[in-house]
Amino acid sequence: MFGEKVIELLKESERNRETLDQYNDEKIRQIIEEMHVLFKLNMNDANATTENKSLWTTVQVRHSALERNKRCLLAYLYNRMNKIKILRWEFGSVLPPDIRELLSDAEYDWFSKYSTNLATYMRSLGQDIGYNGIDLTENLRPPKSLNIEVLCLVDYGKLELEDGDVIMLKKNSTHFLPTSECQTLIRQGILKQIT
Amino acid sequence: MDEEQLDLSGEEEEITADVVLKTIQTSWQNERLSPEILPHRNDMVECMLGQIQHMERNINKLPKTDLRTSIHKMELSRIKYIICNYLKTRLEKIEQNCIIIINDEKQRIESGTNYLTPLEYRYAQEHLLNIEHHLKQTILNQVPGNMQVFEINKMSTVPNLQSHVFLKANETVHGIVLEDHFGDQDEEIDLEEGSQHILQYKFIADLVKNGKVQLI
Amino acid sequence: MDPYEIEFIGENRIVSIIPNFSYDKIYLICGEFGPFRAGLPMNVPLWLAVMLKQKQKCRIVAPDWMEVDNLENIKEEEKRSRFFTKMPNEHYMVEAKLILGAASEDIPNASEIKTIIKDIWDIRMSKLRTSMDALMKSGGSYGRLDHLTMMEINSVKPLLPAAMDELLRIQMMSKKTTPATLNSSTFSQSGTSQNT
Amino acid sequence: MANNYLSISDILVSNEKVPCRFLHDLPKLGFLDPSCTEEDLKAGTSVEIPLWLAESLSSRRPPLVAVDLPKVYKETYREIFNADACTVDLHKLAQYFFELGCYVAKYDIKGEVATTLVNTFRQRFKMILSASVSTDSINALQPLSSSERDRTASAMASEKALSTWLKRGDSLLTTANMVANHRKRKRAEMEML
Repeated sequence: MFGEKVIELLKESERNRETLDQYNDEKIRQIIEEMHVLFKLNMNDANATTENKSLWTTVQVRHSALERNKRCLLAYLYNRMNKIKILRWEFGSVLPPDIRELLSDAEYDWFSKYSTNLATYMRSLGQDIGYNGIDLTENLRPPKSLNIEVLCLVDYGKLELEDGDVIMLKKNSTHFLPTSECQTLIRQGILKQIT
Repeated sequence: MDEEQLDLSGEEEEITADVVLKTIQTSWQNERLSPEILPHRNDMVECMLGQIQHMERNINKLPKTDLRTSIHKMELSRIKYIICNYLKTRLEKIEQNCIIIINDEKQRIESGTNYLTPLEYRYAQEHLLNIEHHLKQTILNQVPGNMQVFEINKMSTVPNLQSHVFLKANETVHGIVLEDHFGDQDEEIDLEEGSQHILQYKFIADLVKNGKVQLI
Repeated sequence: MDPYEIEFIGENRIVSIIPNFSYDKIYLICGEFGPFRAGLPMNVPLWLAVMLKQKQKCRIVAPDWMEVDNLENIKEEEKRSRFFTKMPNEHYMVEAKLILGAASEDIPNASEIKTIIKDIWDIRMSKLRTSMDALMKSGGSYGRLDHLTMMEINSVKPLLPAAMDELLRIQMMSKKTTPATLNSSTFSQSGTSQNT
Repeated sequence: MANNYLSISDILVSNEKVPCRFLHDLPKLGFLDPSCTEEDLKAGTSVEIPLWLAESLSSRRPPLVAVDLPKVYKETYREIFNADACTVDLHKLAQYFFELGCYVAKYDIKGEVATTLVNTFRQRFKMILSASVSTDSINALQPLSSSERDRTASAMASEKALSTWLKRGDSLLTTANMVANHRKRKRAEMEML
């Protein structure tokens, strides 16, 4: 009632700073329900303060608790939003199903909106001078060499290279590829750099 | 391929490609190391993008196995890294502090001293709308009546201008005042050309913007 | 920043190579280099030197400072001095690591040089830790760090600046006399009766 | 550490309990005092309540509670800290020592808490320095407070990045963090089944 539940929620997400947990729909619902209970109690007591003046302080205490709950819920959500943003940079605009499952529907909506805004921005970069955009999710590391040797970790299928060559990415096959064309696959864990 | 003389947005002053590159490099380094977003250098970025495009066209004319092809490609990938990282760093700051950045930017636009590019500004506004929409949808519209307000002042995070940064003086600057918050005694120091220091960003924020110091 | 990013910045330094091929000048965005004449020394950026070396197109010429006696002197000086001494250049470690990594056969006494440079680095790193502690004890709000190279400065991030930030925050918050509001707003009766 | 409305760590700090004395009756809120069997909380009762509540109630005009210092900030402990701050196990004693201290220092009119905080922080900095390069990191980390541990962890990370750089030739491109962590977690979950 006084913010204990919501703290459990936050401690949970503080423990797993590096990953995203399943959205805790049930707990959020309970916390919001408790806020409504507190609010109703306050409405009743606020109306009764004319008879019992000291109820006024009780109303103030509950109000602080309501504010606190609100702050905690927003912090929980905002923290997840920041993690979901990272998903866009690391997985791209299409999330693997097991990651998608961790998001609530509203969060998936946030992901899509974030993704669209980012895509619009990147597509417009350099448009004045005849570019059709720059993908900022590439070139994440200082370049060291133009080509690298990679090991394929999964059966991925065909990959068409810029020069028109098509190669087959099969599990455990190794390839010598242009760095610029395989960095996204490496980030997604499909290829691994060996050298 | 001839050395390019680049003409910047029709101004009289001509500027060579290597100077543009150095400027971008410096802006990138400062942007990475400063707590606040710095005035954009879109002129330089666009100029360099044009240069890259021009160079890529020329590379395509060279035989694939030509040694020069790989040298040029390597240089281009180095420059692309800087540009991408520079723009990405700015986006991160914009997202992080979008409320305060939008507020400050509104005033700066009026006085014609904007820090963001029009694209960045649009991105920031859209980002804030998205945040507000999601928080309302999930929490604020569900909580009891007087708790529903999106309190923009509370939500706003500000860059910590008091954070400590490392710098190198590009030229001598006298009389930097290290203000003392506790009423004891302000201290005054000189930054001699080439000297290096660690101090609060806010004391030298202007010097970063006018190029008298470089963050390291 | 990541050490590889500092390395990336250091790779712009100009070094000398002796190509084993001949070619006209090359016009890069960062400047023009060449002409390449087989057997004749010329200057190029470090990243290009390493790249050509990996393709076996050149020898890298040892920079002036990369020489045993000179480095021994630097090492002694560094040991003797309480302060940081001036290094041959602001990216000495990047230059050493890349050149000795890619072209150790081109550098006379490479393994000895490697050891001395590592010694100098270690002396400086331990001095750096001592100075950080001294800086925090003496006030922790300002420090002068002449002659530290970018890689060395980077190695104390985020620890040193973060500790200085936190110290300042503690000083400011704990000296506040008026109670902090802790993000609470004041309840007003009119507030409750809205939206009901 | 950002001290803002949406900061989870600041929320956890303000969840720490502080001793308070209620200055007014609080009808229906007897449950705030675990030892109270009545429905109402009487003026004069001393209870430990979370900092966020204490701050909010003491900042009202007139204040509803009088906040007292938690015991680690009182004179007995201050003497220990001032003698040698490095011998104290803050993890056991007060894991949010500095952060909580910043909030409660204002309830100490003489300003001695502030001085202790600053001195303790300065003295203990060398513990972080040595923990970040220690070969026995578990023992070196043990006595550190929560934020000291965070700071040590990031110092260790840059130490590690630097030594990898010194040893390795090229930087390898790697799987993105979130991708790798999720995959690790999935593997751990599979193994548990």
